[in-house]
Amino acid sequence: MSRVDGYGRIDRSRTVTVTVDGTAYTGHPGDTVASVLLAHDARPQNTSVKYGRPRGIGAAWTEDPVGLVQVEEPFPEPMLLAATVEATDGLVVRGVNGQGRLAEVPDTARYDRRHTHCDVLVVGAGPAGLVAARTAARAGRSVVLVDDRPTAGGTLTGTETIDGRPSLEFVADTVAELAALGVVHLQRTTAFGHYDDGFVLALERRGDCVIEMGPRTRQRVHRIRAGRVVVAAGAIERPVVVEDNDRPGVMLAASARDLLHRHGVLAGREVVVFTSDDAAYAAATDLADAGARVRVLDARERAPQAGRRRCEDRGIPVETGTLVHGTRGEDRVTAALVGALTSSERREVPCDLLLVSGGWNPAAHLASHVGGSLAYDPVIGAFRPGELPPDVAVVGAANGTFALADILREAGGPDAPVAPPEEWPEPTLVLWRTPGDPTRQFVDVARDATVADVERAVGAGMTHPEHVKRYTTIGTAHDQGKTSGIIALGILAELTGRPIQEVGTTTARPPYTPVAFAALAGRERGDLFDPVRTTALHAWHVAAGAEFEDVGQWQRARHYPQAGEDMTAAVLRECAAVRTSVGIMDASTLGKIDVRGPDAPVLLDRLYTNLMSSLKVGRVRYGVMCGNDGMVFDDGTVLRLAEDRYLVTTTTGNAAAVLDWMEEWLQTEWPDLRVRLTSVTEQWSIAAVAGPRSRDVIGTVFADVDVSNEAFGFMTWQDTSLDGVPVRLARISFSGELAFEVTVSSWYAPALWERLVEAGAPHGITPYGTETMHVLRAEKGYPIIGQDTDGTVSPHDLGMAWAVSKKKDDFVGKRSYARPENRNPLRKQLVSLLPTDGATRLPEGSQIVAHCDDGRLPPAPVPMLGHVTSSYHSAALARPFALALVKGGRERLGEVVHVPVGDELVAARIGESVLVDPEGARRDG
Amino acid sequence: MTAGTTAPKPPGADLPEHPDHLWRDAEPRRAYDVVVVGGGGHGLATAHYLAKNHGITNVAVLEKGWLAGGNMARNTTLIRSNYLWDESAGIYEHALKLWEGLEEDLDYPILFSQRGVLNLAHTEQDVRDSVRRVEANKLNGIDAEWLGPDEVAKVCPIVNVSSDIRYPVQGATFQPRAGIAKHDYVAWGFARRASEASIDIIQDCEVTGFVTDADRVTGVRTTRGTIAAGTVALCAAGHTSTLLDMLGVRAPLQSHPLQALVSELLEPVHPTIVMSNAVHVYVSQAHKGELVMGAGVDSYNGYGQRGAFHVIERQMAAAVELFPVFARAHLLRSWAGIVDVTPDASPIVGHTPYENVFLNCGWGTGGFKATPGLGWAFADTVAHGRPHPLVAPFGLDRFVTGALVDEHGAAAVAH
Amino acid sequence: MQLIACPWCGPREEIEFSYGGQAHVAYPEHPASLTDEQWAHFVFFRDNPKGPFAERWSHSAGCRRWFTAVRDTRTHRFVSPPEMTS
Amino acid sequence: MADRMADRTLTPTHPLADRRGLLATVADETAGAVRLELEAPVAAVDLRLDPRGTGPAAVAAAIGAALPSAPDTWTAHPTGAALRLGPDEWLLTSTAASAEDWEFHVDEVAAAHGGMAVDVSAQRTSLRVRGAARELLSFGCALDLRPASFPAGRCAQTLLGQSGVLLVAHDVDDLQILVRPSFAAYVADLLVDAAGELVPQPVP
Repeated sequence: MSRVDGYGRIDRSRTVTVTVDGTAYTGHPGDTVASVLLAHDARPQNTSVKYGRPRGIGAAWTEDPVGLVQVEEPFPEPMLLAATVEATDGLVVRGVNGQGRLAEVPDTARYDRRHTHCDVLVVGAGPAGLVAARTAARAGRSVVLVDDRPTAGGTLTGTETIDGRPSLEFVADTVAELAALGVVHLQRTTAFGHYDDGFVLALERRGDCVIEMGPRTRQRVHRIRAGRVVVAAGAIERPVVVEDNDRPGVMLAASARDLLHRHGVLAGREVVVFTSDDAAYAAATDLADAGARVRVLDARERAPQAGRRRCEDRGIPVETGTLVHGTRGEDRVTAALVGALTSSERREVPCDLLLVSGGWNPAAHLASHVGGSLAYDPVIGAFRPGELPPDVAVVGAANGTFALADILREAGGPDAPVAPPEEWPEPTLVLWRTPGDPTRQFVDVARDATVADVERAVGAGMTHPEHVKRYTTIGTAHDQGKTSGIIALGILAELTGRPIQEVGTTTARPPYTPVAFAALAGRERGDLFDPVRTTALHAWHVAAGAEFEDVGQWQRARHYPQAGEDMTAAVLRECAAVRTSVGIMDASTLGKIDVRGPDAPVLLDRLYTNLMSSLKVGRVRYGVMCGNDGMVFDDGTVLRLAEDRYLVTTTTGNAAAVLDWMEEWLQTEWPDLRVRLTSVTEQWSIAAVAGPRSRDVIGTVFADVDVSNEAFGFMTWQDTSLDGVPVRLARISFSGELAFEVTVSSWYAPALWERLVEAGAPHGITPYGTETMHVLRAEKGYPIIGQDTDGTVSPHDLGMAWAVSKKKDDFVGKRSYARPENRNPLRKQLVSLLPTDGATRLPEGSQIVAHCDDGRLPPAPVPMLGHVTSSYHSAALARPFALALVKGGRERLGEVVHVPVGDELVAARIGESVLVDPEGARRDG
Repeated sequence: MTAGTTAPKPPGADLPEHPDHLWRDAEPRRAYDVVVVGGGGHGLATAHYLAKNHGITNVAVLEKGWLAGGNMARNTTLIRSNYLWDESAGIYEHALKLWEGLEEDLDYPILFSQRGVLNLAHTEQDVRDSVRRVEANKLNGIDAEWLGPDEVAKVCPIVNVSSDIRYPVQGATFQPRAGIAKHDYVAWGFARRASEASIDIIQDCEVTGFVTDADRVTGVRTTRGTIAAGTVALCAAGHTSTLLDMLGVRAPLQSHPLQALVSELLEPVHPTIVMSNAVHVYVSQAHKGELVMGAGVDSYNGYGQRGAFHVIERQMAAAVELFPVFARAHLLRSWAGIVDVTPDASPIVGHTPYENVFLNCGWGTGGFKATPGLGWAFADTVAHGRPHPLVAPFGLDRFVTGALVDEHGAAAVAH
Repeated sequence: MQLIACPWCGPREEIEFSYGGQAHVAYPEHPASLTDEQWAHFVFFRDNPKGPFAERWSHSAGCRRWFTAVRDTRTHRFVSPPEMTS
Repeated sequence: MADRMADRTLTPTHPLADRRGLLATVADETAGAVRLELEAPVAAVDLRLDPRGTGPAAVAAAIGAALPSAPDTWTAHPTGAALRLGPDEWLLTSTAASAEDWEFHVDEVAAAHGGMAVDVSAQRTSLRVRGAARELLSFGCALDLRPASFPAGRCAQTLLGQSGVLLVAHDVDDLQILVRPSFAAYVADLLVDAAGELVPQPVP
């Protein structure tokens, strides 16, 4: 056991058991998997990704390049760091060999996001962040403070003094003050991405430890919009690359200190501290105080006076001008290979822990995400923030300010607490590696990438860091090069003989640390992935046993199968009912736009291909809308309600797009037009009552309306009321049959629908769905926009030249019809296809080829004539039929073409697109 | 170096070693027969085929930053040829055939892996469009099948084909020959071949203007001096408009951010490529084990190589919806490229008003997969001074005549 | 994800807006009198600058008003306050 | 049969009738932290008027209260509320008039001043969130809902999850959500789901 009494912020009164690689270990609340393992002198059974070498724990937090574990229980989660996984009872993890494993079952845990707004967001609750938050909160700002560790204080260990008190007392007092000031303070919350305008994403780990979460979410993404973002994320210690530095037992110096003070764990008994920086002296003395035998090897010619003195007080030998060249050992370090700076001699210094420290890299990633520049500072051997976007600040170690007294001052200004100044600090010696065999000097331990790999990259002709990164994979692992990135640049600079500032850098990208997909999905799963839109009549359809189809976000009743019916049977039955008696369909999803104002006719004349100004009040006209390119964009009926008022209907899928399109023209192109548009899609529900008996049904329900053909002609509308509720009736048919559309406020739609169904009962009124509607309209050759068109089809191609006004000087799209391609006789045109066998239903989407004498396809590429856009069994025709877009189709009427269906070539005859009642006799009943 | 144990081979052990020499970082000379502007995949492939197929080697490839550091370094490496229209199928299938022999041609392990692509259909209209595309592909000699949900699950067992998701999978088109390749290696392979052919690859050389003489361009002004050019081949993707502005030429291009992301390394779970337009996500698992994903373009023009996070959040929601096992995979890194999109979602290749300047742009999200095919055809175009038949349908004049190749109508398949 | 200052509603999340591309492209007065090329330029060709770009936006999830604004396409930042179009 | 029908009246159906019970559970589940209630349908018109003309004053006179002039604000009038939706657009509700009378009445006034009113009574339905309303909405709405930023008297058309909504601030702990009926079930389900976060947790 390497647990040390008197150290650590763990709860020793309770124990937890975690299982790592099949062995159960006891730890305490407050431990991580890494600290539990180190407390038992153990490590995860990791192997490296390329060479399969053993890997241990390399650091105490997210910068660890090696200590990866796979969580198996309570739920599999891949590639987490032992140093960041909190030890909870029953946790089962194992070491990984470079790849994680996903669960085979869905994750039932809940995730969410929450929006937060504040004046100031402070990232990091170390000394800099706490003081920055305190200063802002005292000034009356609304403050959010996030920090990724379980407790505030950052790297403070308790040995420091702030405002004359032990540092952790200062931390506790400050946390209490922040709470009193109303600061939203979130620990275990990692700010992982920073976007424009103060937008920061932070992942809160709320309950990895709690097995029974109830309805609460396991992780939450806070979407924080801050007036000002203060990055106080600290710094990441930089190692020095030596031979075999990937061996378990090599660790960052500050991490060993962190493990001691946070978890009461001594990571080694025989410790060599190899440093080129002052901070590691504190690690040396703290570990010695806790019982380790420590030796300090300082690469610099001079050791810091205070540090040396404190070492001497404890009997810690300090050798200056001395380098560690490598490590010895099998599965873990047993000795460091040591030599003087000026000598080639090597000696082995036995140890079970080699601590390395080559200085500190500011963790300014969040400033970089949003475009902040970085500038290399040769004094600290690292990049520090340069030019920052407005309302972004970086303070403390993240800004390259490493001395506690300076950090506090920088973060707090005149209000700052004080700490004793550093005594005689020695400048950092910037040292990327020591002399040694480059094939065994690991630059990125996570990727098994060595100095030799960098050498090969340079030898291959690469000079840019991005190339070297991609050639060697340095910096691409789970840690995204938190410790290796700068060293790779330093070594690249060395190898190419350039100063590091000329080498350039790679770019920090979100996220700062990995984030689970599910956390980013948040609540948008299952039914909440995307809204299910339903009409006012939905409950009726459900009760009637409807099958639904997704049309955009809408769910529309597709058909209403009766017992034993498949869709084909149900649709044949529904079609027959409409053609022979009466059916009823919910058409409420049609888009509806109230177009009002003196210039309403002008607007519609410009946007529809046909004339709408000539439409008389009380009448209805079918209209086609095209884009500037002249291709059909939408269609629908237009009711003229008054001289200055129309009701425009659109297709279901295009309702929003058409309104947007009309608003765009109106607001940006013709703002002088006195017209206003109002969406009334959901204001009005529509029941389509269709079939020869529809007149009876409507006449029964609306007894005071004269529904005769003479009084109520085709393509006219009338207002009436039912029990005092206004109702609009319109004779509009999408089936060719006598039909009425009944429009009522959606409040009353279910009640009115029931009345219609009741009144239709004597005629066997049959509810029908979208599939039947599609068949009926196809029998009449009416196209469905988006099914029989694909954005490349003009009204002329659809055989709707009649809907394209020749009287108007212009309308949107008109000019495009004069383009050469629009006059191409081989444009595809909408026609019908009747399979000559009278039996085959051609699959929709099938391609059409020219007649082949031998009944076989020629070798590819086979010229295609067009494709089948719609295809159905027809009850009325007692055979299958199809609509198709065929090159020069209207010139080919009567021709037989072929359609590959599976391995067969099915012959089909081209015909007019209208197959049922071409003379239009049925529409008047 | 040996493994400490006899455990199974680590996942990174079999990745190929790179050659010891890739390319020569050249100093610009004063004049070249052909100056290729843009050292991405298309520029390098064009250079390679100029040398290989046409013996033209007095060529410079000018790159404003680091070689292949634009969209080539940022794309999600999907390769497929199952496009709807004959014109698109022609160029992409030609590319796919070249991909199938590219490792040999380049003598470089580009990790081309033909693992197939599923394009999922979630609505009735998706199904129609899918069948239409499959049937067209077949007649064009492109491998394509329509699969029902059960067959989808056989090809990719982790796809949720149950009917209780918001937009149930109704089926998918499947192109078995589709695949992925390692984007950097592809670029480096072309660069290496071009460099071997003594073509000059010039990095950190940004074009700042053109020297013109009536309807000819005689030279290219760069941050490293003016370079005389017999012919200029523009392969600058998202930056094309900037170059055309210098020439006073207009093209219907808009540059948008397009984001992509990767997970950490994972044990193999995803054997193929899955794309879904309806829920906006596409995923493959790369050789080392990371999930590589992308979504739709950000809506507005942007050269910032940054996109909005809500696009990624939405994509993650779609991914977890379609692949429940991805729930605890982790987003490791996200980034953005700049894609140049055209009104009909098809590229623009061919003549410009300058007789010796040829244009290649507007590939949107399709650039990577076309790389060898475009390079092959564009080199031929440059060498002969007229559009190769495979790229002829993609001339700038189609926007005037109306003969568009509209790939976002029925096919509506991005990437 | 940016905040976009709707001239009516004030700053809102980018996701509430739809993009309308280049501003100030007027519908031709007499389309019929244009050549095919001129018409094609109106229909399909838009500027694509790397730098300040005057463009149109609609606050589609809010007040539904269209407005124009100048944004720098390199930084994605708005460089002039948005203005209502009508 | 026709006679039998004439005896009846058409009964309106609330778009969230089938969610009523579910919404009611939230108050219990959250120990009263938040309450979700359906509101009775009211008459509503979309009023379009030139804000600089004489119309606003005329409408104000007719409804008995001034129209709100600041963007994204609302005011009460004797029988309902007036919400400013856009530069020339208001939503005017009334609990007293029928939908068609309200349209007729407001339109008549507006038309005389070049404006218009369109019946949109059934175009939206209303949910009331009381208690920790702002906290609940923060799970799906990116708008700054802090009381200082969104005080009583403010309204906003924005997004809640994937749905467009019109939010109305009545008080610090009292918000109203107007939503299209077709999206209402989604919004209700989203809020109920998020309300799980306000369920008191046992102290471990």
